[in-house]
Amino acid sequence: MDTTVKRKKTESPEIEIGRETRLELYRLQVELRYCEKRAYDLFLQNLVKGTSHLSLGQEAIAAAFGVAMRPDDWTFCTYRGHAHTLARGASMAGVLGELMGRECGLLGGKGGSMHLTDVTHGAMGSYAIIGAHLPVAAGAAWSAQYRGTEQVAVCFFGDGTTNIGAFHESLNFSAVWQLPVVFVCENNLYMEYTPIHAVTAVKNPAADRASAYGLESILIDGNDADAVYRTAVECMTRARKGGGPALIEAVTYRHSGHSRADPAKYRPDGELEKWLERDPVKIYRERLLHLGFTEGTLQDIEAEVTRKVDEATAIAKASPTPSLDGIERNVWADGGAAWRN
Amino acid sequence: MDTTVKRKKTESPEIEIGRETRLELYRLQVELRYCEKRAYDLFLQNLVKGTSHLSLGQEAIAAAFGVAMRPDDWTFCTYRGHAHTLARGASMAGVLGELMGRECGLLGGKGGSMHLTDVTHGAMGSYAIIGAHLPVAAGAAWSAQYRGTEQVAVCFFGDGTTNIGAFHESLNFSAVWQLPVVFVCENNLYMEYTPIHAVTAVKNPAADRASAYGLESILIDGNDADAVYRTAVECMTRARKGGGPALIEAVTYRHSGHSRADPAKYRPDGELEKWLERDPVKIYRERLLHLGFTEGTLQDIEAEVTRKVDEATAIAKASPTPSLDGIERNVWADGGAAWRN
Amino acid sequence: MAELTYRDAVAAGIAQEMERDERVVFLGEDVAAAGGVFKATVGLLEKFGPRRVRDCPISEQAILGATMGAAMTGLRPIAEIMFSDFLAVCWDIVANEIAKMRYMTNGQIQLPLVIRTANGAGSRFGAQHSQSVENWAMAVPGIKVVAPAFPADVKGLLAAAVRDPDPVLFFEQKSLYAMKGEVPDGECIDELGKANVLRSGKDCTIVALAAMVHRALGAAEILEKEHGISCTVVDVRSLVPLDTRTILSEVVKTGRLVTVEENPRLCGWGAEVASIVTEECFWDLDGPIVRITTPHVPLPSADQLEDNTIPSVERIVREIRQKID
Amino acid sequence: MAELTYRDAVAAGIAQEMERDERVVFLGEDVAAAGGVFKATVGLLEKFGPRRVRDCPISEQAILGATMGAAMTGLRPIAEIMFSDFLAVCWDIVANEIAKMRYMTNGQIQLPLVIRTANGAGSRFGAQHSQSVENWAMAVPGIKVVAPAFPADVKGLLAAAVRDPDPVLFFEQKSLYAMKGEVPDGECIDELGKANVLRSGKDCTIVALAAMVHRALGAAEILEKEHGISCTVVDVRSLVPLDTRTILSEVVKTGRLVTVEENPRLCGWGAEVASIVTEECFWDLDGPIVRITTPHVPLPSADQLEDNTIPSVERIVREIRQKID
Ligand SMILES: Cc1ncc(C[n+]2csc(CCOP(=O)(O)OP(=O)(O)O)c2C)c(N)n1
Ligand SMILES: Cc1ncc(C[n+]2csc(CCOP(=O)(O)OP(=O)(O)O)c2C)c(N)n1
Ligand SMILES: [Mg+2]
Ligand SMILES: [Mg+2]
Repeated sequence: MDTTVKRKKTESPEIEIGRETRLELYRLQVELRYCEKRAYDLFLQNLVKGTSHLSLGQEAIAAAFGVAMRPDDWTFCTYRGHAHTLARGASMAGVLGELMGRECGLLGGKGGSMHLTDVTHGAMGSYAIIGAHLPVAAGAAWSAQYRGTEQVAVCFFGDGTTNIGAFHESLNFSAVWQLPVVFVCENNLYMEYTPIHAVTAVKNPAADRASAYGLESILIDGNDADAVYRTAVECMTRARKGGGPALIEAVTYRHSGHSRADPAKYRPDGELEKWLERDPVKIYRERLLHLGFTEGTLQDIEAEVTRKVDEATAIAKASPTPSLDGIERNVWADGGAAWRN
Repeated sequence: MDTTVKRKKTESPEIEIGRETRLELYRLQVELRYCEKRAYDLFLQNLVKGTSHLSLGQEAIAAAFGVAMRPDDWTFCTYRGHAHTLARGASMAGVLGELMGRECGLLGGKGGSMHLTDVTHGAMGSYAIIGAHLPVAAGAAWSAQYRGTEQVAVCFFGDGTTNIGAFHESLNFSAVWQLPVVFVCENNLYMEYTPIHAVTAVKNPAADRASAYGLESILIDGNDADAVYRTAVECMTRARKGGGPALIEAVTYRHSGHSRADPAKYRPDGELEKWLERDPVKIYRERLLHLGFTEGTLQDIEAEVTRKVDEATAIAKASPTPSLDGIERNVWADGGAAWRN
Repeated sequence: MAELTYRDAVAAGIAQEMERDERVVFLGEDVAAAGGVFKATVGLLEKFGPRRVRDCPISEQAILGATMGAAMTGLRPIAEIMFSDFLAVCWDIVANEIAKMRYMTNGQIQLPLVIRTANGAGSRFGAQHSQSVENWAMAVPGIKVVAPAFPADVKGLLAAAVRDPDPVLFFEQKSLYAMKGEVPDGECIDELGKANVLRSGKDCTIVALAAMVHRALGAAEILEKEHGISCTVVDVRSLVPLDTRTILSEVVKTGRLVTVEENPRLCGWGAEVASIVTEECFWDLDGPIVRITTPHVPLPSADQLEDNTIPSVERIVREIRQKID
Repeated sequence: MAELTYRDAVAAGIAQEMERDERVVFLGEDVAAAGGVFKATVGLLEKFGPRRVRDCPISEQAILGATMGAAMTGLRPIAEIMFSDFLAVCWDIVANEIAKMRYMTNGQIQLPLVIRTANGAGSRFGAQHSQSVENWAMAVPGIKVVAPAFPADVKGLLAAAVRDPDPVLFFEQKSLYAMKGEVPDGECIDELGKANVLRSGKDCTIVALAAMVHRALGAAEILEKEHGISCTVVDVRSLVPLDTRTILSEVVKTGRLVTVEENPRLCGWGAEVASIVTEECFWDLDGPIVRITTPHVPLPSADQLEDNTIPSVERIVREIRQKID
């Protein structure tokens, strides 16, 4: 796969990014980065249960959408969803607590890392079966369209997901119904361990397929938070106004393995190093300095995020394990699990 | 939907169609036409059980492939599969008998109209759940590729089928593995009762999606047996030589309703009439006369086919209903149905 | 009371709920302009318009996924899956997404939705269009499962399903669509999770579902009149929640249980009922539990084969005479 | 005899069959270059090359459809579905196509194929990666269903599955992959449809599957030593075909049956076994049948929650003490 990213024709340089927004983009990327790193440290301390899929290296996408979205918009993400959930404002202690199987977890320990959800912040679930959440996002968009609320559903997924049937059905369905949904393919070049080019008939798994749904082909640099932000604003604005869905391919790279269990030995020599140079947090920091923000401002942000992560960690660590009552709770809306009288 | 068919760029006018082949193309179209008409008469006599989906109006496609295929090639078709199965040489009494639920049926009455299969003639099944047979055809093609036999799998399906997930998965899979499979979308403008354009994001549901799998866009007149024949020969030849899959969209029209239960009232006034003028059998007959075949030759073919259909009908009518023993036979390869000892 | 067919009761139930609640929307393949391939939704498009009654592409995963997404954001959608066999193409959305969402999110997400589907045999459609798959759904925690046998139940249970805050899989029996029955006038609303005792006897309790209810009633009639065997007939109506109280108390009264299932034998709902009964009222049983089911085979299509595969009135009579006495 | 892990027994079984028969090919996601996400197929690519051991896109329908198409045209493919939960995304191919093809075509089409998949809980993966779905498969006529509990059974039953002319769904238990056990040297080939009696007792027959076999054995040990209750333990191994002969004869000997199932309660294989036992050896039963199952809930992910959801040794001991005596 050629990972050079052409500038897409609709990059909307006219979308101005103000200084406050730029700081917020940086702050959020740092927050996602530090929190994922903390999650990783907590594995090493054996405090995280089950699996975990980090977004290290991919933060620009979740952060840019987090900043661009309206509070009442909806996020749908995958098992690799810590960043997307946090980016909507979910409690960090809730996220870390859930990874650790604690009572304070967003899901009270019932969902785990792969199912982070915070409905009050519009994070409408993390879905662990490839492709399943694409039609669900379409359905949320349908409900916004039906009620005329101008909300947008944003749906994140990986390159590998473009080869499953639900991708195809959802894109066609959304296009035909002109739904306000933005599909964001984070192309990090790999499914679990298999390079995407080995299993995909086109070079760009999402962008090269947009035309099959009558959509514009959008291919952007997923490590450039500004590029993602501009594209997000443009696509969401159009969707809100009834212009229908968008499919964005944002090229990026994950710094760590697919999941906790993966040392990522399948990567060719030098690939990681090359991508570390294009680390989104690093790039953005340099850009801000270049734009005249001071080192001090950035360090303040970093220090504040560190504090936040430390605090969240402390809360999560102090939280007890969930009560066993939870096992038979919340299957049904009455709060219980009874299947009989 | 605009039903005018552009000539595709690869129509291969250089593929010569000999006079024998032309007669065979006509004979087969007539056979499929007369047999479907007979099936319809048998419904009216209440002799056909269950549902049936006729190919009246669509015969050119099945016939042209029937003539172009090698005897050891494989056909995979849908519930609308009488024509495709007959075109491979399956017994007509076996087909009509199966529709009538008789012992002489191709499946001994166990499958019915929607599941016609004749493995000895390469008719590898009719599949009644939309999309399911596309990956199965890919698998047969994989087996040909693996064994180096130069067999081709041909898979027929409708326009509506292009919107289901299995379509997408199968096309990508076949393209990546470069499998010798030819996917033939018979675009008859409708799913069951819903016009395809009402539910599809592109104008040509298959041809406009070929590029999503790195394939050439092939759009042909499905009512012109010669055009279909040439395309079939070209795509199959390429596939046999290791050139990978093809996706063909052949535009056509069904003269009757979707199934036996459907009076097809949803069609706009005049649409059927317009398409009856482009009836493939009529067109081809005129072309043959134009090419110097005599009226007598064609009448002989027609008379011979009538005899064949009558004979098959008589055999099927005379055949008894299947023995009830069949109910617990052939679940397993040992011939039985035992799930316990 | 009006006399309605089972199919018209479907349309009437949907219409009643759509009139009542603007959040109720309806989607499926060929359901709007054509009124459904079983003509069970005729007139809805005309009454409620294309914004609320929508035709879909052949994309069952998209249909049920969209249903789920709409339900979690404030609508109360009703989706049609044309034949229950096709649940297999969207089984992930049903079994892994819809059924598990509330639990996994510890109650954050609520899914008030209904999936209607045509279930069962009798139309000579063959193995891919005739299955009874209610046991697939019953095996998955988190989804309610309803299967009415009478037009009045169709309307009342459908309304109850739409108003229920949890996802409901609503199995309509293909072979019953043409059946007529009395349906109460005016608003009609039933309760999920209640079995009905349709006939009381003293020798044996027959528990049946959907089409099999009618065959059980037919058999009970013959057994009583011709063989002096008096049977209770229980119509389960709802598999989840399951009205074990009614079932157990009726079994205790007769001391014998026979289930009549249209599904192939293994892991049918009757197995579950049998296991509950032997676990909880073993000492009240006077003899073996008998399950009358379709043999464990895919369904054949020819008329005589199909008729001899699913349990018939004659077979129910015969098996009960042989085994209960 | 060599000591192998359960996961290595998978690779050994596949390798044995691939060496023997050129028609055997293997496909799945991340199975070749990476050796599988559970490392159960490490070394196969190196041994048999990319023509026979193939990585696939995330396209489960294509994978199983291709498996089916290859099987009907002369190959004997083995497919991997990474987690058994994902069978839901290709359930149509399994339940409607593969399982029904031979029957519908009256025997014209034969499908000698194996679908391997990682099943079950214990890894804190949550509700979408931890299910025990062998009952989904058991409910569908036309597919054989195997679930081994020991490394030797893995190798022998996998070989038997590959050689079987019918489609086999082969459930490997995630929580057992690291377990070690003796595996016979040389060609190893077992027989489908045979249960094993692992321990003989006189008070109660415990019937279990896969991971639950080990817990049943643990419980039987404690019951014997600490509570004087002597249990037979039967490892079912194969749900279809089901070795009812062994199960029934062991139940008759003790007069009591307990099933231990990792699946959620409703319509589990234990229900089927219970219904067979009450139908066929009712008069030999000395008391109620007891089913010990995961409660009918999706699985929670946190360690303590998960551990307290699936049946534990302690719970088996407790329930047997309470209910059998
Ligand atoms: C239907 C299904 N098949 C397979 C898997 C196992 N699986 C989990 S993540 C993954 C790779 C996904 O790749 P991609 O879509 O590129 O997302 P990424 O992990 O790179 O973010 C696979 C195959 C799954 N969860 N669901
Ligand atoms: C998964 C699935 N969904 C729905 C159906 C019901 N159905 C049968 S035929 C059909 C229309 C198919 O249209 P198309 O693919 O254009 O084929 P045509 O019938 O026009 O030949 C539908 C929706 C089905 N058989 N399978
Ligand atoms: Mg990826
Ligand atoms: Mg069509």
